[in-house]
Amino acid sequence: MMDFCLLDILTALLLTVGCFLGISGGVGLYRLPDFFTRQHATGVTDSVCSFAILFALMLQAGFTLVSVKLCFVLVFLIVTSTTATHALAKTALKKGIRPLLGREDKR
Amino acid sequence: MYVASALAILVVMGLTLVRAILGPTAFDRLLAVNMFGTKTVLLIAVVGFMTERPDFLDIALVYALVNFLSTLAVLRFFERQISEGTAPTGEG
Amino acid sequence: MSWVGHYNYWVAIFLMMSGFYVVISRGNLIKKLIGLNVFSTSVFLLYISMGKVNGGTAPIYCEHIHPGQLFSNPVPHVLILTAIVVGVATTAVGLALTVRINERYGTIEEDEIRAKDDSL
Amino acid sequence: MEAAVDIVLLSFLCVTVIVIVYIRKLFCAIMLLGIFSLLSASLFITMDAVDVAFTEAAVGTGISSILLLSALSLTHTRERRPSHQPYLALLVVAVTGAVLVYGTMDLPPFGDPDSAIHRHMAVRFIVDSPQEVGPPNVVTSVLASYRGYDTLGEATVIFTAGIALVGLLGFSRRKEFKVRLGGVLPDTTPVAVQVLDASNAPSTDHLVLRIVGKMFIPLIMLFALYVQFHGDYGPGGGFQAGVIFASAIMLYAMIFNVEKAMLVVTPTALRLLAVLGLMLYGGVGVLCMFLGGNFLDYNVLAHEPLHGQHLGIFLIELGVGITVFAIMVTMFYALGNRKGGSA
Repeated sequence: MMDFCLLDILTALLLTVGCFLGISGGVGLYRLPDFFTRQHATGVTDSVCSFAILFALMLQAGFTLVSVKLCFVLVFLIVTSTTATHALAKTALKKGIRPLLGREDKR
Repeated sequence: MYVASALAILVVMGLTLVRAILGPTAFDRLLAVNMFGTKTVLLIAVVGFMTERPDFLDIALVYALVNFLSTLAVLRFFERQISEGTAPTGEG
Repeated sequence: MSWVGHYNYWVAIFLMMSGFYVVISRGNLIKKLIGLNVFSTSVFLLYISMGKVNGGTAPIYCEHIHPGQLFSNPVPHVLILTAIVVGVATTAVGLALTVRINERYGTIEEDEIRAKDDSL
Repeated sequence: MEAAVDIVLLSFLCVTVIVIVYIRKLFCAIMLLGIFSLLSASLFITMDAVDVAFTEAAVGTGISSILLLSALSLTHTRERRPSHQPYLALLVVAVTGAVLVYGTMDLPPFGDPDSAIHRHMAVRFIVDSPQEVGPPNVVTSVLASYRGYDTLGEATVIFTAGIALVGLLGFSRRKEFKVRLGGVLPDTTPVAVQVLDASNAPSTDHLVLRIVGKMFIPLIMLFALYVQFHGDYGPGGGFQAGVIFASAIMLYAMIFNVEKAMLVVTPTALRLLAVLGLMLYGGVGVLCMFLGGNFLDYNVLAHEPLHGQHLGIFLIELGVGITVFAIMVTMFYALGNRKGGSA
């Protein structure tokens, strides 16, 4: 009985962390000034937020097929989203978008 | 618990949607679409648990796949534009 | 209650009319195809909304379904499943036509194509 | 609580579609269409239509945005301002919409279990299909067995669309096309010919993409096979599996090159596969007739009716999967491999 409660508390904690990171990433995507900083914001949500939420669900599912599938989703998400971010930044640079530098650096 | 997370994910989706609509450059929009896809994957997983039928995670996997695929398609579109020399700036 | 009860249908109608508006008022052929896509998605939405049963679940049997569980209606799902694939096939044919028109006329704007047709 | 998620998603859909209507940059419209179909697929999930959501995710978001982008890169990326005011169109749309909204007043409210469409056919399908047909997924048994004729028709429509596309764009004669593009047509620019020669240039420097792609393409194919053969027990089936398998090939084509992908899966093989899939479907039907049943009556395929049903559904789902795969890749080749248009 005890460890059920512990699992539930852990799940709730991870979900809270995930949602908080997700919302902060969303606000960052909305508020930050240029493409590269926004990409930083999405990086936060894509990696840690997905990890926290999917891991919380995995805790609830236990050792079942559902957990295995969640694990697949997690691995796939983490690998592809980092790859997509990398390729996106590279193409953006190639296309002539430059990072917005701070005021001191502005010449 | 699941309902609260689902609503939080919906809030994030809303913010992302705003960026996709405003986004000054095409890359901002693409970034927003990419993040929207990731959030959809999470939403599906959470809704599956919320409705007590969590065995439909295949769909989430497909979403992750398709998200990657469409991002690549757009990148290919940009590279094609670069190699053709049209639209040198990323506006649009 | 009735407001919530018909919200789905109204949104479907709104989307349908938006798609219809794009198709009849815009001259750009690709934009027209986008409008057509919106229109068809709205039809899918309408059908699936009709098939939903309150308290129902997805029409797939598995071991932890207790007897007497309501299921949503599978018939609209079947209709729409095939309609989606057919819809993308239609879009592809439309795009192919657009590409050919662009190669021949050099434009995908409807009124310019018509002007070129008249000048021939 | 599902209702809250439902309503928020529907409102997002409305916002997205308004922007799609107003925006003039076609690229943005396509991006927003991607979001639109993601949203609608999430809605399908909250409304219990998991199979539909599966298809919409793979087809609506993936394939149709890829095809639209391919076509867009062959044409112009900006929409011109229309020359006339759209008041008449607005009027027509408003009147039609008002009539339709008036029509919804007579509809039963959303989710009403007593409404007419849940009363007759659906009850029979849900209650009797485990004994009559077998698969736990009722959607699969309706799709493949009860409505087998209909699905055969849909597969034929997709096949016809593929033929039409090849007839319009003809992907296999690239060399002749190049000559024609350079020489005969006067209104084409020479840039197009250069692009054709420099077609190896894009994506060669994305090393990370190549490695990740190499890692994932086999897994995606495996997943497609899982979806194909697990379709009786969970969401999935021939349509979805065909599209996912096709998207593995598309991933290969996008990371490496369309020409290289065409060496792996040749257009001739695709044409053969498309025909083969459809013939498998029709052949099962004819075989049923030879064994003494009706067309597509799988009960006669084995000694036990349920085994026969199982075998029949397996075969025709396979046929659908093969056809859909072949046609989707054909479409991608035809649109993605055409280089440049007139400017």
